[in-house]
Amino acid sequence: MNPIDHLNNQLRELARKAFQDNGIELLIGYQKGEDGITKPAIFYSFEQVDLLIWDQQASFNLASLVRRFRDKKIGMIAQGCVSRSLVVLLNEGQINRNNLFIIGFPCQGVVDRNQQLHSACIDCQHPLPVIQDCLIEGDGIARQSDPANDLVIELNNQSQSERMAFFSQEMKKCIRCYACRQACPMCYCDVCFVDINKPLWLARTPDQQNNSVWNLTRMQHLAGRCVACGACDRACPEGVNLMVYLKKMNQVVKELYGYSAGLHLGEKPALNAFQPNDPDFFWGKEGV
Amino acid sequence: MRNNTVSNPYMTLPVRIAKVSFESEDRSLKTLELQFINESDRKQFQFLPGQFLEFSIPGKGESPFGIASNPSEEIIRITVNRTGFVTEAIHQLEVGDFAGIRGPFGNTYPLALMKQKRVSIISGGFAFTTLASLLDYLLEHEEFGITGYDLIYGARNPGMLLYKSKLDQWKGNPKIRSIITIDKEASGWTGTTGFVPTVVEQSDLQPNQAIAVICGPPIMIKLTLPKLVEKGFQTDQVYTSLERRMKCGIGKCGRCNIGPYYVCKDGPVFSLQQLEGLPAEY
Amino acid sequence: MMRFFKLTQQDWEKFLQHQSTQIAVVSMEKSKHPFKHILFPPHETLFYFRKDTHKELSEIKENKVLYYGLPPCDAKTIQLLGLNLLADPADPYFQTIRDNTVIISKACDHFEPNCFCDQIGGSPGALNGASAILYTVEDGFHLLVNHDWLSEQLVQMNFIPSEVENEKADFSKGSVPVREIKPLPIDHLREKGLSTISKTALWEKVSATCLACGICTFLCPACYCFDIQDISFGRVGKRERTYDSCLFSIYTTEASGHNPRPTIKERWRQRLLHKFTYYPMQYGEIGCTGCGRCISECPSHIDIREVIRDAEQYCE
Amino acid sequence: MDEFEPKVIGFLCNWCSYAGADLAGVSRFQYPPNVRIIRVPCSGRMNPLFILKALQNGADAVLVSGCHPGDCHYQTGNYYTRRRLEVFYRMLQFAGVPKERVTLAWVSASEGAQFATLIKEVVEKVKPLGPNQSFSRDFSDLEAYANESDRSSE
Repeated sequence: MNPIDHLNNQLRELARKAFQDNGIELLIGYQKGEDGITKPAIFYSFEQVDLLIWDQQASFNLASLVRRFRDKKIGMIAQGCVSRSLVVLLNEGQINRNNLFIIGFPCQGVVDRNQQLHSACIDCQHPLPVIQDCLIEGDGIARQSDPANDLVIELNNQSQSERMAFFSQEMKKCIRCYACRQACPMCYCDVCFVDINKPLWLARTPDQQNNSVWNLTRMQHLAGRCVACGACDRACPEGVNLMVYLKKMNQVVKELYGYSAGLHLGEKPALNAFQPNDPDFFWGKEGV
Repeated sequence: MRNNTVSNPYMTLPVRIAKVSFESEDRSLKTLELQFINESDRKQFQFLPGQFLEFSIPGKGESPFGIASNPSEEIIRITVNRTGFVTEAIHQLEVGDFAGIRGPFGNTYPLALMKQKRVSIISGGFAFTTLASLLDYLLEHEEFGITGYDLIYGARNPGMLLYKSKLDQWKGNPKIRSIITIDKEASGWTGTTGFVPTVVEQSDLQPNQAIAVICGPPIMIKLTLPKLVEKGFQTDQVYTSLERRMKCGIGKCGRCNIGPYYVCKDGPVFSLQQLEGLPAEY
Repeated sequence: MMRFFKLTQQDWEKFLQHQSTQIAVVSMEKSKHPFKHILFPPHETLFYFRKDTHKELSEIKENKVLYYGLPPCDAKTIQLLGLNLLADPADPYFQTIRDNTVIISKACDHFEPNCFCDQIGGSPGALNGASAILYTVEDGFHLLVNHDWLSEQLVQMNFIPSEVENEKADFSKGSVPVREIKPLPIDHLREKGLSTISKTALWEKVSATCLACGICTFLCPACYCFDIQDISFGRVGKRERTYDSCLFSIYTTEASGHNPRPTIKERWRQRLLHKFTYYPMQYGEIGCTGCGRCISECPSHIDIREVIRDAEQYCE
Repeated sequence: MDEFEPKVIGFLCNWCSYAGADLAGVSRFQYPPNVRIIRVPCSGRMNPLFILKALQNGADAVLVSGCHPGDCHYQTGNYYTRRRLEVFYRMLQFAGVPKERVTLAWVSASEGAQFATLIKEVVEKVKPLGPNQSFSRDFSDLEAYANESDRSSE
């Protein structure tokens, strides 16, 4: 049997068990759409679980749906990045662990809009779930070197104006549909700063300067919380290269504060904590 | 390239603030009287009770307001509740300041239907604005032959009642049976107390040959409607003026859409009959 | 008056060549970005103002442009947006662009996986409000023209027109694809859509995985909702409009904080019914061209065809 | 042509840096008049959005200054700022904003002289870069309108 089919059989079996034995009210997973695309779906009963599926097309991070069902007993299938997202949400008090039944499974990576293995998955460090209630054993995707990391290094070595040129070119593409925000499990604010008009932080004009502010601020809000699942990058209809900036940001947080988001329950996000002897920046210091 | 100032419905008519006064004691409501800079604009700006205008402060934005003045008055009166970004800016305006208005937009109260009928006006809070205009207008135009008026108007406390001098004036009018109510007992208040729905329930409003116009916060409307139905009012006898977030005022920007209607263009006045079966998105 | 021209490849090129000496000629093809972005730009200055003198200045540029090669579903934009934006009072910005736009669409030769124009009563070879449509035939093109200025231009170049009564007239439409496929039950929604308003179960189902981003509405050729904002710069400023989406919570939230459509359920109901029930009630046409962009670009792959079929079950 | 005079926005914490700036003034230390000061209750109040907004609206440089680590009036405010702004600073540079445009420094209430030096150095550093064009919003159409309407009303 093909390993993906085998995995799906195991997932369905565990999901059925969760409905029977663990009393979940609904299961968040994926199913096939009419056109054969794998899409997120909510399963409300034991019988519906027959449609449950996971494959490399499942580019959506299921953790972004959890909050809207948080007063119910939820079952969900989770690989590495989804479980890490859940850890962050749990750490931030957004969901209740007791209401959550996690079926963990090893991830083989998901594809982007061009059907290529997504940048976030190529060098995924944690394809196995970090929290789970039951686990399908197996090996996750093997870590490879990711061209996006090379781009980070390349940009690091470029001049300021070259970096600005690249950034501007990416920001020009953005249409401000906020799919990145909505697809991100960590962007759960009830009212986002762009939706506030008193004061009006940001004009809604989708031009390069305003888009830059939007994307930089969103990234800043994710610093130390981003689990590098890449859902925003895959959701972007315009193909804005968000991954290279998020990778850089995660590298910065890791380098400065030795922190990776979503690995441990009970941890504070990097920017919500401090050490008195944190590296002290001072003006004039060489950055980047 | 063409410069179509005249036909462009997004451009504003310049006005000057002629008078500003606080309407409520908590200073959240301010009444502005607006004077057109160009005489011709006033002639062009012909409205009837129920219509609204878009008040614009350049650099801040626009907000819709029901017109509270009698159409025959020279000035245009609006009452502004300080809630958001634009209304905050409007509250800072002083006499002599300039602003822009667009309009008049929307439909009017069903004036033709009111002929030879009894008009029952039920209102709560600061939604009273266009109803004051209606009452003024009908009193002035005797040809409508209104057989009588009921005025039920409630506010949180006596300090929150709008247009107090007018209320006193109407009290003395034998054609108007007015019940002014406040939510809770307050010192110095000798009138009725209680919420509008309760007052309506206890009143003797008659559905025969009557049109009821009801305006107020959503919760008040929701609770008052069943009381009117109990009293025998039909859905085509009850009219309400809806409020929605609006931008363009001319049925283009889409946000005030309720079913097949745009509140700004096909409304804001709807009969209950029209609203039946549509999403209760107001 | 509709006219029909037979053109060879050379004729067509000659025609484009000739036009480009007079007006801007832009080649288009089916892409992720709808033609709407040209007719009704993502951000547009309404007018400039001064804060001190309260003068306002609106400049609407009239540049005649010919666009050719876009698919018929994209050409339909001009018709669908016009229903709303040109209703009295007409939107002067859209009107100017529309009046100065000549569209020669090109009949599609195949269906993309998410195309469904033929399932909602359209056709990949329909004129759909374009000035003309180009059909590829063996020995060149057949051009159906429904635009006086364009006809004149062609006649001036000595192309021989034959007059036709309507789009269905008899001439070769080349390889316009036809497929056996069940039409979508849009008539149910058109007639009985209002009966689904109270069906919470339906809206819960369709919106369960919706993220409430704006991709589908921003890329939809028939969506026109916009927001107006002021941009200040010292003593001057401009009033500008940008796209808005009924799926955003801020779209209907009032200053008081009250939101008439508080959850994704209501917003999805608005999106679906506005296109398939309210729009036909108001203007007689559904607000959908069947281009399939909302399906292929949706991050959670919500398929509006499935949603329409689901909604049919709830029509009474 | 006149020398380019950069506009600098300084966000100063109420308890240390603002007092430091005050001391610089009282002690009559000379520093360039290019800086416009905005007082914040604590450097912990600094939202990175403030910096972006300043740059977007045409500031040529932004200075953020607060109490020395350990000296925060609210005990820990500046520790959080330190982390927050360090990450933000690096992301800004990665996006191509010249590092001279954003400066973060600790100035205590007694460091009037240091404050004056700081401002001098910020202004000197940013002068060679010229006006902030890459990150400020494009108001050219509005500027043109302002000038044109000025002329026509004369």
